[in-house]
Amino acid sequence: MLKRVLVANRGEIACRILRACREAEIEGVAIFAANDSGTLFTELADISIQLDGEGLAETYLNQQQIIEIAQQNGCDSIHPGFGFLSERADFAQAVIDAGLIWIGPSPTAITQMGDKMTARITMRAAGVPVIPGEEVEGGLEQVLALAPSVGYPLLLKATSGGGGKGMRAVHDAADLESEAKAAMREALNAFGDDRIYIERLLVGSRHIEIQILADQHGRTIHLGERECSVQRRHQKVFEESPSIALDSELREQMGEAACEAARAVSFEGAGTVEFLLTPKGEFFFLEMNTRIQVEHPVTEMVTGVDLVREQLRIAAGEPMSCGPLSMRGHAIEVRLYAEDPANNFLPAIGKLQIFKPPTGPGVRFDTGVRQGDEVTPNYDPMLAKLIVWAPSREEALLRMGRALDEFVVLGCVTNIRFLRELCDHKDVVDGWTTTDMIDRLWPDGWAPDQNSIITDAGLLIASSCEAAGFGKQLSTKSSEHISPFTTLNRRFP
Amino acid sequence: MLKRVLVANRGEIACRILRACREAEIEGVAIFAANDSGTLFTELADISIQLDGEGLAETYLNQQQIIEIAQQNGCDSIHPGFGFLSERADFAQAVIDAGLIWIGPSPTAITQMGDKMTARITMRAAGVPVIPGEEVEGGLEQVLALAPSVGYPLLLKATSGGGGKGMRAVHDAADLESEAKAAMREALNAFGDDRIYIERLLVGSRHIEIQILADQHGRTIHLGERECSVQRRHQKVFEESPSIALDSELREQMGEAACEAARAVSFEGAGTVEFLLTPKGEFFFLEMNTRIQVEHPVTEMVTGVDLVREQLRIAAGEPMSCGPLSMRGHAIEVRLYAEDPANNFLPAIGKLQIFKPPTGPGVRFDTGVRQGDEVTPNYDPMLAKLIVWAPSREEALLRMGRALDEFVVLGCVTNIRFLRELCDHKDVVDGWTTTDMIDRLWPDGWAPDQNSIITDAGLLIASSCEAAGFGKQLSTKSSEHISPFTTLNRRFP
Amino acid sequence: MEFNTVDGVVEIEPQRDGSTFSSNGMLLEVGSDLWLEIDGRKYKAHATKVGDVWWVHIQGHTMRFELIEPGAAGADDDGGMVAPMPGKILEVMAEVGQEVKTGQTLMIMEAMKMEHKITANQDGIIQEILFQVGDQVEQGAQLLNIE
Amino acid sequence: MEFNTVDGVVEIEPQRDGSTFSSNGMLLEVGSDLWLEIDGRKYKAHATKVGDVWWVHIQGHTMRFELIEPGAAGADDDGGMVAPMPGKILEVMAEVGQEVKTGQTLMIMEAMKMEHKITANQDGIIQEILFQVGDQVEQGAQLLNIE
Repeated sequence: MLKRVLVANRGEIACRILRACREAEIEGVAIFAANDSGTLFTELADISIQLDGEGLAETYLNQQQIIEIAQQNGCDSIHPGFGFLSERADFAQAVIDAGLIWIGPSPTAITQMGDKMTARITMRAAGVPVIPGEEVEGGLEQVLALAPSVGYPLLLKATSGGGGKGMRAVHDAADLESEAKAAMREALNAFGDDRIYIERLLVGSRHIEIQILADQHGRTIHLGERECSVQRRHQKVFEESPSIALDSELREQMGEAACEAARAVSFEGAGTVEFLLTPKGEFFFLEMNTRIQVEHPVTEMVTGVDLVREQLRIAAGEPMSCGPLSMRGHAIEVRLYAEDPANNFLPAIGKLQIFKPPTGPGVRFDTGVRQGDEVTPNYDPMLAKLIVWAPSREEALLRMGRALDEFVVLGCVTNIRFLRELCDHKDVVDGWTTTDMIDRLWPDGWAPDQNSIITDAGLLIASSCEAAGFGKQLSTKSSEHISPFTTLNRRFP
Repeated sequence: MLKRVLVANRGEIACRILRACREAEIEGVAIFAANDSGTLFTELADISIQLDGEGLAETYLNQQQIIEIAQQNGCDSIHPGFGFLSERADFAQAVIDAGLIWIGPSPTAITQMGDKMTARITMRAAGVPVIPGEEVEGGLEQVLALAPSVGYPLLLKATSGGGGKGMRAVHDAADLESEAKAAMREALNAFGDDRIYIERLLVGSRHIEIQILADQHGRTIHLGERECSVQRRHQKVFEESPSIALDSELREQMGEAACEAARAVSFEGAGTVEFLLTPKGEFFFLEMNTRIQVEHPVTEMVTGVDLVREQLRIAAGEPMSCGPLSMRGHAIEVRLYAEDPANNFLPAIGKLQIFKPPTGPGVRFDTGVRQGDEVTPNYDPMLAKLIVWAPSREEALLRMGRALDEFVVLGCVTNIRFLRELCDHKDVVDGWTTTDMIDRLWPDGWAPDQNSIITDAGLLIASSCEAAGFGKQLSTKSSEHISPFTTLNRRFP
Repeated sequence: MEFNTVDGVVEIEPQRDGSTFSSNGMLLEVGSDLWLEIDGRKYKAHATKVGDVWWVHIQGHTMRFELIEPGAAGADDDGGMVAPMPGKILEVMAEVGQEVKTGQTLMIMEAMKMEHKITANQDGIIQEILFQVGDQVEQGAQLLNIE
Repeated sequence: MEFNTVDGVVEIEPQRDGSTFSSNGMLLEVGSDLWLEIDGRKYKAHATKVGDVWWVHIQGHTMRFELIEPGAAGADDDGGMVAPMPGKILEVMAEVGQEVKTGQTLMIMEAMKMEHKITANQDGIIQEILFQVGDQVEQGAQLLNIE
């Protein structure tokens, strides 16, 4: 059994892992950059160590410093969470070389899956279908040269990518060069690697991913699918399990393909194999994420498996504790982003003056923030995840709607209202969720469906509160937060 | 389908029902006494109507007023919750006579089960085993006369009772008269009926109850057991499902007995059949609660059935939606009481200056209060319920411990620390939970297991905060809350 | 500084260095939040003052410490027994002039739908009984006097 | 009272009766909490003021209204374009003296690990460009001027 885990992450997922450690009676060590001092995950840790330096490269991406902290504080293992160093094979190797347990798959498996081109080639060899496209070895010139053979619309993706960064859809040859430059620049900034590759953009497809667990005792299982088709800027916002598009036969086919993919790289731990499922029912390997996934809670709620706890078990060399796959009911997760959905989902900042998450039956709330916390531009704008479970998809959607109606966040713009409207949207209710749905439904950008009674009510509240001096002690200086109305167009192009 | 439900209750259970209504797309109407104005359940309702009058009898127990409000506001049905009017057959009848749907079993079923003596007789006739004891028709004299034939220790119970009110354990004949008087007085105050009856006190037994659902289409099913052995003052504080004491064979036997009990009174809706399970493995019918139960969430989390939603379906004449019984993992509920466990669980009051419930994986929080709310002596001191689910009992206990450690309530004394210690207590971990366990483990009363480092830390925090003027804006006038240290003995006898 | 605690009156004067306070080798940082450091580990603390009582939460423990204001009347029990919460007197089981012992039940009152015993907080003789059966009492109302 | 809203400048003067405010047939009770009454139904509201902006939550909707202080400079856009959040300038796509149209991309900045376009908020001629590629900018920093 593990004794003391260093969690090489921050925010919501660090909280998730630290809670799992506490529940497993393992000590959790948090590391935090100076600008994360006092945040929730440092509070949930048994020991919190401040990182020296500024900026990501010197702090959360600073491999040497992190390993030194682990060693100085008697840790026996490192959990990377997602993002950051979670898919860096060199870090995994350095952790192992330092005599620590790496809570994740082998560096070789990470390399094979992390480089999206190698993964494509490996999967093709293992007989798993891949999306038509081209691997690119060179730079901008080769991208420009190979694009016509893939055809439009196409997708530029960072070879070392993930999380939508460095990913660009190109619908017209005229935009190719500028989009390719932007993708390469973003990829370089995000992953230190500007290589990109080209895939056919399969319009109208669903994003289906299969959760995998594999232990050191020769067992590789899948835990059913998650559908994560509803995306904005290529980032998921609404995830569910099971998918309306899968019957048990297709689930078994895709599950078996996913296990095959995992076995092809001798995978160990928790991972996710992502597929595109076309309207015709064909599925194509997209990529494998060799780490815990943001949306893992929907699988946990439907299957009853605690994925992070199983990661800890597997890393310690214990057999996984889960029995045969048993899926029950329906789970939905929405991601709470500090962003303005009415302004092309531009990230937002501010102080969470009021932050009241919903509670009650079937509601799980995984958060990295609390009321009073400051949302800064230093990190990813995902603040928390709201997950509901109910016996059926219809009931889960209604429950999510209820929960989002109860959710109050003031002081920082969030996507709550956007998520709320999604729950009622006919296409979502009917299950016509596809990866291009947000662009399809709101080609000119989303705006809240707000009737004049609500607006009038809002104005009455604002003016009355002003007149009555309501909550005066809460207001902060004007200079702290700039008015959102004077600096940006309402519709960010 | 129902269109508009009046919820004839308050606090946590009113919130639970109103949320279920919203999720079922049914309008929820709350009624509230003046001293409940602005509380959470009035916020969750679509319509909130203030009750005229003061005191329980004029408000939440005022049948006529409640029915009039339902009629005036276009309600088609009334949900009574638990406590209050939920087991009053005359109210159920009045609701039906007013042309409204009563969300519960028939008045006849309530009468047969609500009068504990009639229930004993009915169950005996139906072949369900009952506890050795005596039904008492007369008053104090008959109690005194019949007690010797039952033998000591014995239990005095209110014939119309529930919730531990009017219930007294008598270990010695010398205490019989005073305890009988107290029980009758409490019963009169609580239920308007001072009749009590006598049962053998079965020492070392477990309290096992079976959840029942029965619809109007001839289906009566059980949803497994809950074990609610851990009680203080005869009120449950810690409930779990499944029970460590049941195997699938005993579960089926007790489940079948419970269904038999329900069928014997043509039961309809959600109900609970309570049994005592002796150390020898015999089980005896205790009583049937013809309403939703405080601890229903543990069944919901283990079986995946939404009991309140099913109540709404059944009352509307729809078939229940649940399939065959499938129990998964382990759920535990603890009740958050405003009470001082170090002072014989004496109810406490105060303002919830800080109220931070835990969140995260496997945690459900059903609350009637929010930060800033005032806990008054007007109502039951149960404020909220914390429920966890995990794949195994061991993991559930650890998760509950984690969650309770995160739970911060300041400004009103609660039983959080007592519950936290229960999770670690060897007898609880080993599953040696019996109804007399709190008295057995803490014969001289419970006191927190608090080392001197914690006390020193607390003093440093208090003195430093005082010296630094920390959080000054929060302090309230001295007269509002009386110091708990000068008025009562530390151990309330 | 003096506090009334469950273990009696305790005196404590933490050392102050800016916003950092210390005693017994523990450090407390008082900012917008409270962080306590013991043996190099930091723990989040919560505190709030209600009347004269500091409520403190640390590591799953909740404590109350009543500040004894310098110059104020001693917080020591002076024999007055007051109602812990609003309620109704159900029984009076003692008389003026009666000798009683600590822990002896003197009254029964009902509050929050439950019965509660009011017991003698010291040995002595009852000087006054201020309420009768059936009376409604306010929270903090003096019920009896023992001397 | 005047507010800047997404629909432009709106004027509203609610009627006041003690702690109750009204307009358009709606009543708002301002106590320690906010309760809005419409057609006999009551809804809980939340509000907080940050700088000049009132943030309001009612029935699942969140709105912001910027109070226009009487006598203060008009909140109307005067051609200055400022950074919506701290970040780094990645590209400058315009020159001083260039004629630009509303919506045209003038700069690209990186913030929160994503790229964001800064677009012209009016037609006009660029008077000033205050930052170069690679510069770090503070939130609220003026980036360009159009006239």
